[in-house]
Amino acid sequence: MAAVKFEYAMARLETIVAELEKGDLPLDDSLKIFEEGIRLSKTCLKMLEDAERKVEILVQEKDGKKRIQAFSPGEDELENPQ
Amino acid sequence: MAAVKFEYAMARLETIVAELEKGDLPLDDSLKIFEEGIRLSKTCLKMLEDAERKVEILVQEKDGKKRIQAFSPGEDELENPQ
Amino acid sequence: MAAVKFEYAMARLETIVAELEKGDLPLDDSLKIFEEGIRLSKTCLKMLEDAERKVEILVQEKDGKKRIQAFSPGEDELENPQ
Amino acid sequence: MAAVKFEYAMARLETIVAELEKGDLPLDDSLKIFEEGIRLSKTCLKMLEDAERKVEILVQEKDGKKRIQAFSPGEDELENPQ
Amino acid sequence: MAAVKFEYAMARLETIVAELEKGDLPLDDSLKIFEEGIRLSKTCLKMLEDAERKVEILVQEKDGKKRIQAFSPGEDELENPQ
Amino acid sequence: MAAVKFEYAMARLETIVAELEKGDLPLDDSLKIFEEGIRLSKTCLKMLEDAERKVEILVQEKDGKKRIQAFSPGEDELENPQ
Amino acid sequence: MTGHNLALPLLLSVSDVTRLIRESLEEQFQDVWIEGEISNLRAPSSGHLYFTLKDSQSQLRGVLFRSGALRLRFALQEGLSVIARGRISVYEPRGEYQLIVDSLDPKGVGAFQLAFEQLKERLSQEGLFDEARKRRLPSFPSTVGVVTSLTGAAIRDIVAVLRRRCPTVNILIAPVPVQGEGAGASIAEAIDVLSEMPQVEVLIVGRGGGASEDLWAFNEEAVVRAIARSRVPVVSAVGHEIDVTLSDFAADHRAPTPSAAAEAVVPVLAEIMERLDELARRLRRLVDTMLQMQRHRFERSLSVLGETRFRIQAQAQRLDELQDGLTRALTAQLTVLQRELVERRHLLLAQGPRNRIERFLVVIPQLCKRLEQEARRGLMSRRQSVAMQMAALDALSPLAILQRGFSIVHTISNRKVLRRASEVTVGEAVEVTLAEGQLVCQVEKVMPSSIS
Repeated sequence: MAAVKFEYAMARLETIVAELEKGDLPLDDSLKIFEEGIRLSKTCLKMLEDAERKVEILVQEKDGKKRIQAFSPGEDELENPQ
Repeated sequence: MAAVKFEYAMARLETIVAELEKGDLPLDDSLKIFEEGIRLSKTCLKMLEDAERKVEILVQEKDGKKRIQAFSPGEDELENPQ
Repeated sequence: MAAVKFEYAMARLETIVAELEKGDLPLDDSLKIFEEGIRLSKTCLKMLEDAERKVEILVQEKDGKKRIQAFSPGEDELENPQ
Repeated sequence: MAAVKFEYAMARLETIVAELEKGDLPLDDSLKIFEEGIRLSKTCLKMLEDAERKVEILVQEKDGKKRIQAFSPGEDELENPQ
Repeated sequence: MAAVKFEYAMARLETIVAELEKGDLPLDDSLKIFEEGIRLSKTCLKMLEDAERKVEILVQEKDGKKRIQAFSPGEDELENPQ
Repeated sequence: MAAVKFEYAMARLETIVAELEKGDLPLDDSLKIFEEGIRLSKTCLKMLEDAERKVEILVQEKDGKKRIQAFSPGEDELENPQ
Repeated sequence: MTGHNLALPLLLSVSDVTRLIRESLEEQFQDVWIEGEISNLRAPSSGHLYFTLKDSQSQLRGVLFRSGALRLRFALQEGLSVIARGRISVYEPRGEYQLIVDSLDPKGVGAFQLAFEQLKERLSQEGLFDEARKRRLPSFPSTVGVVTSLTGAAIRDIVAVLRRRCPTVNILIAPVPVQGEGAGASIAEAIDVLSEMPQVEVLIVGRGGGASEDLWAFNEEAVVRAIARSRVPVVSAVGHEIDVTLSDFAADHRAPTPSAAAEAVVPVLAEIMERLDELARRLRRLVDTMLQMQRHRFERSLSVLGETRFRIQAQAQRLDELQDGLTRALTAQLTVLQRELVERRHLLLAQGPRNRIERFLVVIPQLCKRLEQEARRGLMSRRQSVAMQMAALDALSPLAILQRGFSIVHTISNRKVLRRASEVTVGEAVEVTLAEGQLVCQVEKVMPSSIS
């Protein structure tokens, strides 16, 4: 997912919609960018669905090395912010 | 079909229609362009129907995928390497 | 028939009718141009009927195709390489 | 009949009537031109009747064709190569 | 008869009558012209009757033809090649 | 008789009457011319009678012919080739 | 306050005395240095700053006019101890004296403040705080790095807001002490580490509110420089809104609170989804509209094309008319000609020789009749003439004497009428004519003398 930037996809999708809105494209070009738009919207949706939703913490080991580990600090605390 | 632009065909068709509407063409000329118009209209219709079908397929595909994705996100990614 | 322009024939026919309507032609001249007029009108009628038939065929063909297209778009394309 | 112009015959007939009206012709001369007048009037009548018949034939021929065409357009075209 | 002009005969007849009326002719002369007058009158009458018959024939012939033509135009044409 | 003109005879008769009226003629001369006068008058009468008969015949002939002509014109023409 | 002031007139107006006091004060306090604490600070829109300098016992009103205020290198704050330099004057409308400040320097915080100012000045010279360096935050980062303390409300607030707004975002926390000895170095190191991690797209650096000394770590040069060199955009969130640190100056975005920082870093996922949905819908609608439009355009052309048939039919109608016209015109001419012919034939028959013949047939018998009459009349008149002559002859007849008894004797031989007896000889035969009849006699005797 990292390779395809979600933002880029969204921006391109917006551009495509704007292009189509101008309405001065030839039929086959319209169809082409429509297809691209459909694929982009699928990609975006997929990116969102594929997201991992992790909360991690960078921990310093005794040897000074740093390590990432999952973090669930008092879930209660996170879920109920005052 | 790819060689004939829909817009070109439509523009020519509209020119023909305008010519026919003016009604000052000799009979055989109007027959000739009528024939051309009929051929063009067939071409245009075909292009339009192809486009409509393509849109339909793309849209259905999208919706179909969406539903499939909801159950097996991993497989989907393998089938559509973007 | 191709050599005789429909419009030319019609114009000549109009002239003949006008000449006859004036009623001051010698009888045998009147008869001669009447005969010419009858022949012209037959020619014109034939041309119109041919034209009508042609239009009919083209239109039917178009409508027929349309119906065929709805069932087998691929074949249609092969039969009409434009 | 082709040699005698109807109009000439009519003009001559008129002259004859005028001559007879003047009444100063010798009997045998008046008989002669009366006879000529009678013959001329017959000739004229015949010409008119011939003309009428011709018109009838031409018109019927035209209408006849028309009716035939409506049923067998192909054959008609072969019979009348114009 | 052809040699004797009707008008001449009539003039002579009238002269004769006038001569006789004058009454100064010798007997034998008057007898002679009386006889001549009688003969002239007969001649004139005959000429008139001939003319009458001829007119009759011409007029009847014309009407007869007309009636015949109405029933058999083709035959009529063959019988009267003018 | 032909040689004696009626008018001459009448003139002689009148002379005779005049001579006799004068009365100076010897008897025998008187007798002579008287006798001549008688003769002349007879001659004249005869000439007149002849003439009358001739006129009658001519008239009858004319009227009779006319009546006959009405029934058989052809024969009449043959019998009187003028 | 010299004696000669007593030489003033006994009665002074308030203005006069106020003016005199002002002149007197201004003369004596032209340039004074005064130490005190700022209170009652007011900053109206004019740009002038009004405040009260106070110490434990006294207060002095002061004003720093706009030009001086702009020259200040720090923000004037309530309770700040300062050394002010200026002159004493009187505000005549109120009769109040006040310090008109020329320059103002902080006092009390002393070294910290000075260091802050010096560092700020230096880093600013380096361009670290330039607006141009500030980067746009990613609009939808997949992973957010957070540099803060694990204890305290800040991390709680940040994680809660991030999860609430955008449940899909990954959060990577680098826990650091945020105050006390070594805090700055830890923070700077954490920033470096996180900013170098490829998945991190944006950093939040900060802590909750506290005393200004507690926030000091975020003014340290190491932290400020770490923020400035971060690979990814940094959002600073130190203390409360009023707390200003150098980190705030260096960060790409300054958030007033940690919660605000979390809000600035991620969008609301629901909105994104909605936008995505909307785009997909619009995409579909646009294509449908375009296809419909083209279809409509096409159908219109097609229908006009279909009208070609009507155009041909119109021509056929015109042709029919012409055909009718053709036959009608010729028939009309034939009718006219026929009528003319009939008229002429009528005239011919009327003017024919028949009349003349009939006339002559009348005339000739009349002539014949006249002929006959004349012939008969001529004969008749002649007959009358003859009769007349005959009658005359009859009347004149020499034989009339015979009726009276005379008779005529003439010789037989030469029929000579005898007048003398001597003319005959005896024995000669003579003829005697009587009134009626004749006698032939023989002469017996001749007697030559007359009977007298």
